[in-house]
Amino acid sequence: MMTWTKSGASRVAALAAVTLPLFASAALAAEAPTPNKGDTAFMMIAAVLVLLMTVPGLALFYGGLVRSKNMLSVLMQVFYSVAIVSVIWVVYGYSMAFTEGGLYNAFVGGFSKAFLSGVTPDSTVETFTRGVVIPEYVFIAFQLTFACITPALIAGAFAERMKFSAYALFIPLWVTIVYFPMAHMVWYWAGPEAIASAAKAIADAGADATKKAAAEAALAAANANAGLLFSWGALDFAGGTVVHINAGIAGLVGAIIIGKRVGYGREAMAPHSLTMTMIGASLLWVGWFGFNAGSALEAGGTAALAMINTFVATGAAALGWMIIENMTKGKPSLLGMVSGAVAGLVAVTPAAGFAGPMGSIVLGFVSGIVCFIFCSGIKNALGYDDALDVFGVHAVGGMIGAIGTGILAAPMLGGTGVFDYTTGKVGDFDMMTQVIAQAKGVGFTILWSGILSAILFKLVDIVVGLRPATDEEREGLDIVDHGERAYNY
Amino acid sequence: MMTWTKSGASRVAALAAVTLPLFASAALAAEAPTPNKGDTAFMMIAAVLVLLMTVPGLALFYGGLVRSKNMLSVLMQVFYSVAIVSVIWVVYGYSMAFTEGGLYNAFVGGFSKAFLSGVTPDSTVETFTRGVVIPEYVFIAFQLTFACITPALIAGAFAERMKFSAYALFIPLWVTIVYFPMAHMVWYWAGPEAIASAAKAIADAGADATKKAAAEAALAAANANAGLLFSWGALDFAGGTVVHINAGIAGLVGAIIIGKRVGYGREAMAPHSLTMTMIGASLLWVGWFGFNAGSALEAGGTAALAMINTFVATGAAALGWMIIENMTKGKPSLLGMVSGAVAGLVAVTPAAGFAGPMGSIVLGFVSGIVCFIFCSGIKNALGYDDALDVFGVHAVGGMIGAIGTGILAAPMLGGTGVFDYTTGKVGDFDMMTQVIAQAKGVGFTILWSGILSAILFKLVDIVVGLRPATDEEREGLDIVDHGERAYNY
Amino acid sequence: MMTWTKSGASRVAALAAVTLPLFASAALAAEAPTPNKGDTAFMMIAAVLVLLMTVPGLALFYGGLVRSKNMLSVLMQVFYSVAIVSVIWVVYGYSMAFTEGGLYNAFVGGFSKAFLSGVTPDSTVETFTRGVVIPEYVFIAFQLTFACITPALIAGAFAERMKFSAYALFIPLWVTIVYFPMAHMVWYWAGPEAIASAAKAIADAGADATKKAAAEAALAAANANAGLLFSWGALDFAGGTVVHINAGIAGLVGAIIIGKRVGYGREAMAPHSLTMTMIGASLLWVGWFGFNAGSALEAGGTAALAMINTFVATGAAALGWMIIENMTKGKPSLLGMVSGAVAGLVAVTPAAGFAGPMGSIVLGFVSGIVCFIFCSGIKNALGYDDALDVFGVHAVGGMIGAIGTGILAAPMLGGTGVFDYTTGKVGDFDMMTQVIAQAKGVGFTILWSGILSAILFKLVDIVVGLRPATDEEREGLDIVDHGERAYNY
Amino acid sequence: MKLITAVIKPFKLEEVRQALNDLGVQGMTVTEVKGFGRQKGHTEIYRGAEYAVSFLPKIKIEAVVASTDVDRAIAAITAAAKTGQIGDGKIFVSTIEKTVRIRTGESDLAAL
Amino acid sequence: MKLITAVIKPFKLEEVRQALNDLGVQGMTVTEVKGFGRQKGHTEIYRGAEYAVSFLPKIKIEAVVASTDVDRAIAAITAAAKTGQIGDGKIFVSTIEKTVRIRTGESDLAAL
Amino acid sequence: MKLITAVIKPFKLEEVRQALNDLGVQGMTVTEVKGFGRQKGHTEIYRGAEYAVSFLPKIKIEAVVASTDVDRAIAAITAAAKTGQIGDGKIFVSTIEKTVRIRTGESDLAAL
Ligand SMILES: Nc1ncnc2c1ncn2[C@@H]1O[C@H](COP(=O)(O)OP(=O)(O)O)[C@@H](O)[C@H]1O
Ligand SMILES: Nc1ncnc2c1ncn2[C@@H]1O[C@H](COP(=O)(O)OP(=O)(O)O)[C@@H](O)[C@H]1O
Ligand SMILES: Nc1ncnc2c1ncn2[C@@H]1O[C@H](COP(=O)(O)OP(=O)(O)O)[C@@H](O)[C@H]1O
Repeated sequence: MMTWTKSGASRVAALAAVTLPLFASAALAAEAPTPNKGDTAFMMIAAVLVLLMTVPGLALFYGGLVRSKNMLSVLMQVFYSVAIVSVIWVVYGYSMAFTEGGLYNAFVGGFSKAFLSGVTPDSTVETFTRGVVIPEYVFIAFQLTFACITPALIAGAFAERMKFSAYALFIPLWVTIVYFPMAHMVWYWAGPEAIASAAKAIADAGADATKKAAAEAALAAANANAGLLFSWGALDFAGGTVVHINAGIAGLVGAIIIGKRVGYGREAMAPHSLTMTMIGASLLWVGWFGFNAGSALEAGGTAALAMINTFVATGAAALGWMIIENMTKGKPSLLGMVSGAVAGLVAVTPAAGFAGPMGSIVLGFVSGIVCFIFCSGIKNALGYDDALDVFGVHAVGGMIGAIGTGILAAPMLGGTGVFDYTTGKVGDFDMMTQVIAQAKGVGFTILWSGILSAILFKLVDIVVGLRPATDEEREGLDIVDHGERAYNY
Repeated sequence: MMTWTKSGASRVAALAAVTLPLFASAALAAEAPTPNKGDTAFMMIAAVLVLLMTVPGLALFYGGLVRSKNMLSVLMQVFYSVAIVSVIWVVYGYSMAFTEGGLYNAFVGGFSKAFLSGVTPDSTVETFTRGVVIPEYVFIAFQLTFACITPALIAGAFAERMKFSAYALFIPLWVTIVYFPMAHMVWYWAGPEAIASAAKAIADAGADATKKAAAEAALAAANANAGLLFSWGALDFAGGTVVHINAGIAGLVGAIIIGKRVGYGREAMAPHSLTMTMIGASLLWVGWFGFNAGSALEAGGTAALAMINTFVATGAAALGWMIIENMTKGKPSLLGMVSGAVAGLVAVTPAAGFAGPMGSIVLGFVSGIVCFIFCSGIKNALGYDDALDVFGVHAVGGMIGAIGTGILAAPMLGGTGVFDYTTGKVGDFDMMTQVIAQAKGVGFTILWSGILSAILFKLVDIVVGLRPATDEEREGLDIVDHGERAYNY
Repeated sequence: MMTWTKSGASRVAALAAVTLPLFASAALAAEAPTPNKGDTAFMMIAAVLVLLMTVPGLALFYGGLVRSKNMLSVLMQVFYSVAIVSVIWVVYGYSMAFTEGGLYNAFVGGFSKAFLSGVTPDSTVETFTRGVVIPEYVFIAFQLTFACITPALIAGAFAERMKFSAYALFIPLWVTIVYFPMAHMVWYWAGPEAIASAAKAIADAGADATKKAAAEAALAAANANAGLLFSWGALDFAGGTVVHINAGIAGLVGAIIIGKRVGYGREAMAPHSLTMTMIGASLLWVGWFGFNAGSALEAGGTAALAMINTFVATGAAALGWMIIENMTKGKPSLLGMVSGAVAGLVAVTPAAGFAGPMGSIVLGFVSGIVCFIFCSGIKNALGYDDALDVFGVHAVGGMIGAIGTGILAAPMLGGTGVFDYTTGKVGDFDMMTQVIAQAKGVGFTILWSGILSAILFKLVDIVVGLRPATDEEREGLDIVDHGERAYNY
Repeated sequence: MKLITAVIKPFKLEEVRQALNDLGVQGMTVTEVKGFGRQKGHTEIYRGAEYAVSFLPKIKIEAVVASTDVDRAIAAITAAAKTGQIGDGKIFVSTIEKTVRIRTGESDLAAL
Repeated sequence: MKLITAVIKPFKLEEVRQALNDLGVQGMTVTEVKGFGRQKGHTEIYRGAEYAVSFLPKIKIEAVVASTDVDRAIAAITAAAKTGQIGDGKIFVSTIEKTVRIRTGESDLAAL
Repeated sequence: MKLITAVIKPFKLEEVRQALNDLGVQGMTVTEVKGFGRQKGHTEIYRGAEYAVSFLPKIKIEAVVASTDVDRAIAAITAAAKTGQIGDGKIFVSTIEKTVRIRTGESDLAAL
C-alpha cells in the first residue's frame, strides 16, 4: 500500500498534469476537499479485486498444490483468515495501524478509532496527492483486504500438517502482534497537507525569525508524526515488506518449528489439481491490479503506471522461470510458469509505482529466475519443508523487489524518482542511499516478523498444540479436522 | 437495490458533505443534470459483479453440493435463467417493474417501455440523491442482473429432481407473474426531484392558500406514485425481500410440491465437490459488493458504508456458523463456514446502507447461528427436502435481515437513520414503527411468493410434468436431460 | 475496440448530452484536456476484465473440452500467450500498432514508441469524443489485453496435438507478422481533434480561397493518416475482425496443416470437465463487458449501450443454440448453451456500440443457430479437426457480426447510425454501402490472416516441427511436454 | 475358502453390505467398475461429436468367505441387489487357497 | 466356466470389447488400474520435487466365459490388444465355479 | 502359477512394490479400492446431513507369480505392509491356469 514520506510524492510528480485542475477545484472548495467519484469508484473496485485475490484466488493457488485429502483444510485456512481478520480490523486493527500512537507512535497506533468510532459515510482520508481525498470507509475497506490476505499467505508454508484449532488461534494473535504494528510502521504518516502547508509556512515566514522557528517546528513535528520505517525513507509502493516479506518469514519460521510432513521426501506428494492452481494464479494476477494500482489511492497516471508494470513484470517473470526450468530440467511446466508469474507479482509490488515498464521487465525476469533457483535448488539443500514455497516465492521475491525498487526508481533508469513534499517537486535521486534505506527496511522486517512469529508459534504449541497425530495426518486434515471430503465423484 | 421513499433519503443524509458540491454543479447545469462518469463507471462494474455472482458464482455454489451425475443440470438451470431473463427483461420486464402502471400502479408497472422504447444512450434516471443521475441503460443493465439471479436462486431447493423442460417453462412464468410485480411494488417510486420540489413549492407558497393547496396536492401525488410496499415505508437497501425472501419461499413451496429426492435420507448424497462450492461462495461474496454497494446507485459514502458492512457482516456470519457447528457437531466444516458467509450476505443485504459496521457484525453473527440451527436442526425435524437450503439460508437469512434493519438503522445503534425528502434531512427514528413496517413487508412477500409460486408449480406440473421417472432420476439428470457427463477423467 | 473514422462519431452523437459539459470544461482547460477520473477508473477495470477473460476464462473454456491428459498443455498455451505477448507489446507491439508508419502507414506503424519511449504517467491519448482523453498507459494496458487474448484463441483449433516448442515459437511470430499490422490497419487513425479542427478551419476560411485550400489539404491529410481498413469506413466496435475472424482463420489453417488428432473419429474424445468449460464461458461473458463496453474508451452512454447489448445478444444466442439443438438432437446440452453464449459474444463484438438492444437480440439469436449448424453439421461434412471449434464459433460468429453490424447500425432499425466528425453530427445511413464496406473488411482479414498464418505454420514446422510422435500424443502432452499431470486425486 | 465376486448396481451397495454383515461376513473389498452386458447404454453428444456409451457404472464387491457360507452369502446378495430390471448384475464364485491377515500373520479362516 | 482377466493399454479397450462381442461374449466388467512391469514409466517434476512414476495407466477386463470359449477369447483379445510394443499387457485365466444372474437367479452358463 | 491379491493401506504401496521387486517379481497390477472390515470408519457431516462412512480407501495389488514364489512373496508383502494397527489388510492366494503375454504370445511362466 503505502509508504515513506518522499515516495508518496513521486506520485504527485507523476500526476501533475492530471491533478492540477482537480487540485484547483479542491482549493476552491476551501478547507474541505471532497472525494472525486472516479477515485471512489476505482478504490471500491480495487478492494473487491484484492478480496478476489484471496478467495478464491490464493485459496485455489495453494489448495491445488496439496493432496486432495487436505484440500478443504487449505481452503478453510484462507477463508477463515478473511472472516476473522475482517471483523478484527474494524474492531481495533484499523485503529492500531492508522491512528496516532502517542508514546509508541513509531511502532504502533492507538485505539482512538477502535470500533471505527467517529467514522461516518462522509469522513474522508488524504491520498498521496495534496487536496485529493477518498471516503474513509473506502480506505478502511481497501486496507482491510490487505490485512486479510497477509496472514493467509503464511498458511502455505505449513500446509497439510497444522491443526485447525492451532491455526484459528494463531491468526488473530499474529495480525495483532505482528501485522498491525508493521502496517503502522510502514504506512502511517502525517499526509501531504500537513507537510506541504508547514513547508509553505516556512517560506511565507521570510525574514521573521520567530515565525520561521515556529513553522520549522511545525514541519519537524509533521515529519516526525510517522511510523518507524516510513521515517527511514525506504520505498514500498504496495506492500512488499509489510505483506510479502512479513508473511514469507513467518511462514519459514512456522515450517521449521512445526517440522516436515509425515513421509516428506519418501512418499509422492504431487499436487492434486494443477488446474485449481492455475485458476488461483490467474485470479491472483487479476486481483493484484487492485492491490498494486489501487495502492495509488486514486485513478490517475500512477495507478496506470502500476497497472502496466503489473502486466509486464509478471509476464517477464513467468518467462524467466519457464526458460531456466526448461534449461535445467528439460521441460517447461505449467506449475513453473504460474509460480514465476506469482514471483513477478511479488517482486513488482514495491516497485509498481516507481519503476518504468522496461525496468519492471528486468525486475520480473530476475525474480522468476532467482525464485526458481531457490525453490528447486537451495530449498532442498537446506532441507526444510516449506510446503508451498511461501518463503521461496514471497520472501525471496519480496526482497528482490525491495532492493530492485531502490535501483529502478532512478529516473535515469526510467523510474519516477522520489518526490519531496516540502519542496513540492521530485528531488535528486541517490541510488546508494536509497538501496541502503531499502535494505534497512527489509532487515527490520525479517527480524520483527521472524522473532515475534517464532514466539507466537511456540505459544500456540503450548496452548493447543500445533500438530495432529501421525495417523490423523495420514488420514488427512479434511476428515480429521473438518469431517468432510473435498470430492465425491 | 431500492426501497421505500424515506429510506432512500438516508443515503442523501449520509452523503450530505459529499453530494452538496455535486448538487451545486448539477444545479448550475439547470434542468438536465448529466451523469458523473465516476458513478457511471461504478454502476457498470457493479452490474458486471452481479453477473459474476450468478455465473459462475451461484452455479458453482449450488453445483458443488449435488452429486456429480446432476452437476450439469444445476449449471444449466442457472445459466438458462440468466439467458432467458436477460432477454425478457429488455422486452417487457423492465417496463413492468419500473414504469407507471396506471390503475394497478400499486402492484405492477405498464408496458410504456416495452422493447426499451424511447431509451437512448443519453437517457438518464434519478438516483437517491437529488440532482444525481446515471444513464438509463446502466440502470437497466444493473437491474437486469437482479432479475437474472433471483429465479436462479430457487433452483437449489428442488435440485437433482426437476425435469429441465419443466424448469425452462417455470422460469419465464415466475419472473413475469411473481418477480416483476414484486420489484415494482418494492422499488418503484417518483424519485427525489418530484418529492423535494413539491415540498419546496409548499414552502414557497407561504400564506397563499390556493398555491399551497395545489402544492400539497402535487406532493401527495408524488408520494402516491409508488409501489405498494414502497409506500409502506419499510427499508430494504439491496433487495432482501424482493430477491431473497421471494426466492426462498418459492423454493420451499417447490421442494414440497415436487417431493423428496429418490433415496433421500437412505442413500448418501454427499456434495460432489466442496471445492466448487467454496469457489462459488467466494465469488458470491466478491460479486455481492456489486449487489449491495451498487444499490446505492452512485459512488459515494453510502456505497462505501454498504461495502464495509458487506465485509464484516459476512465475516461475522461465517464465524457464527463455524462456532456453533463446532460446539454442537464437534468440528468446524468448510461447508459450514461458507454457508454462514452466504447467510450473512443475505442478512446484510437489506441493511447494508442503513446499519453501522458494528451493527452489521451483530446482524451477521446472529444470522450465521440462526441459519445453522435451521439447516441442521429444524429442517430435518420438518422433514422436507430443500436440497440446497434455499429456504434455510435465503428466506430465513432474509427475514433476519429485514427485521434487523428496522432495529439497526437506528442512529442510537450506529445506523444512518431515515431521511425525509420532504424536509430534506434525517427524520426522527421510531424503532417500533419501523420494525412493524419491516414485518409487514416480509409478511406480504411470503404470501405473494408462496401462493403464486404454488400455482405456477402446479400449472407446470400439469403442462409438462415436474419430475423425471425414478430410474431416470437415479441415472442422473445430466445424461437423461442433457445427454452429457460433467466429468470424464 | 475501434473502428473507422465515421463510426467513432456515433459515440459522440450518443453522448452529446453527457459530453457537452465535460467538453466545455475541457475547453476551459485550453489546449491540454485532462483525463476524467471516471473514465480512467473505468478503463483500468476494463483492462483487468479482459485479462480475466483470458486467464482463467479462455484457458478453462478450452481446457475443459480436452482430455485430461492434455489439460495442462492447453492452460499453458493460453498463459504463455499472455506472458510473452504482454512483454512484446510494450517492447514494440504497441508502437507497430498505434504509431504513424510513414511510407507503410496504411499497413503498419513505426517504431517511434518502441520500449514505450516518451510515454509518461501523464501522457494521454484521445478517445472517440473530441476533448475527452485517457492516460496513455491505460490505453496501452487495455490494448495489451487484446493483443494477449487473440493469439490464445487460435490454440483451440489444434489443441491436443501441437508441440509446445512449436507453439512457443509460433505465437511471437504470429502477433508480429499478422496481429500488430492488422490492429494498425483497423484501429489507427488521426483522432477526432485533428479532423474536427481541420473541418472547422475550412468553415472559418469562408471566402478566403488560399486559407480554404490550406484547410482542405489539412483535412485530407488528417483523414489520410489512418490504417487501410479504417479508411474503408467499415464498422467494428470492439474487434470482430482483428480479433475473432483473424484468430478463427488462423486456427482453421493451423488445424488443416497439422492434421487430425490420433484416433479422431474412432476414439471417444469427450470433454474431461464441462464444469471447467462452464466456468470459462461464464468468465468470458463477465470479462467481455470490459472488452465491449471498454471499447467505448470512456464511461458514458455508448459504453452503457455496449453493455446492455452484450447482455441480451449473449442470452439470445444461448437460447438460439439451445433451441435448435433440442430440435435436431433431442436434448439441450450445457455445452451447447455456453457455446451459443460465446457465439453471441463474438457476434455482438463489432455491433455492441452501434446496434440497438432489439437488433442485438436478433443478431445473437441468429449467430447461435448458424454457429450450431456449422459446428455440428458442416464441420463434420468438411472433415477437418478444428478441435475446439475456433473457426466455427469465432470466425463464423465474427462474420455474422461484421455483416450484421452493417445492417443493425441503421437508425431505422434502432441503431445509432454513423457519425461524421467533419460535420459534427450523425450522417445519413446507406445500408448497402455499409454492408459492402463490412464485407470488404471481412474479406481482407480472411486473406491476410489465412495466407500469412499458413506461411508461419509451415515455417515453424520446418524449424522445430509442429507435431509430437504418435505415442507421445497418445500419452498426452502434459507428461510429454511439461512433465506434469493435471490431476492426482 | 471361496471368493464371492458380485457386480451390482451402484445404489444397491449399502443394502448388500448390510445383508452380508447380517450374515456375519466381517469384511469385503469394493471397486468401482464399468459394466458391459445386456443392459444397453446411452448416447452422449458434445457439439458435433456423438458417442454411444456401452459401459455402465457398476460396483464390484469381493468377499472371501468360508466355503460353508457361500450359499447363504449368494442368497443374501441376490435378495439385496435385485431390482428385477436388466442390469442387476452377476455373482461369481471361485476358490481361495490361502488367506493371511497382514497385521497378525494369522491365516485362512482365522484371517477373515 | 473360466474367468479371463486381460490387462491392456487403455486406448485398446474399444477394439477388445468389439472383438469379444463378435465372439458372442455377452458381458464383461472393466476396471481402471495402474500397471507395473517391464514398460518403464516417466518422471514428474513439481517445483523442487521430482517423482519417478513407475505405474502406468492400464485397463483390466474381466470376462467369465464357458470353458470351451477360452482359447478363442484369448486369441481374439491378443489380436485386438497387440501393438507389438512393450506394455501391451497380459491375459490370465482362472476357474469360476459358480455364476448367478441376480435378476433371474439363473446360474452358471445360463447366467452368462 | 498363483495370483496373489493383497489389500493394503494406500501409503504402503511403494514399500510393497519395492519388496516384491527385490524378490524378482516382474510385474503387478494395482487398483484403488474401498475396504470394509474391522477397522472402523468415520462420520461426515454436510450441513444437516450426517453420513457414517464405513468404507476406507485401500490399495489392491494383484501379482501373478510362479507357485514356488508364493510363500516368499507373502512374507515380503506382510513385512512391508505391516503397521501392526487394525486395517493393515489381507493377502489372498488363488490359482491361475494360464498366462499369456499379449505382445509376444508367450505363455505361462515365460509370460510373467
Ligand atoms: N460374462 C461376464 N463376465 C463378467 N462380467 C459380466 C459378464 N456378464 C455380465 N457381467 C457384468 O454384469 C453386469 C450386468 O449384466 P447385464 O447383462 O447387463 O444384465 P443382467 O445381469 O440383468 O443380465 C454387466 O454390466 C457386467 O458388469
Ligand atoms: N506378474 C504380473 N501380475 C499381474 N499383472 C502383471 C504382471 N506382469 C505384468 N502385469 C501387468 O501387465 C502390464 C504390462 O506388462 P509389461 O511387463 O509392462 O509389458 P509386457 O506385457 O509387454 O511384458 C503391466 O503394466 C501390469 O499391469
Ligand atoms: N473377507 C474379506 N474379503 C475381502 N476383503 C476383505 C475381507 N476382510 C477384510 N478385507 C479387506 O481387508 C481390509 C482390512 O481388513 P480389517 O478387518 O479392517 O483389518 P485387519 O486386516 O487388520 O483385520 C478391509 O478394509 C478390506 O478391504
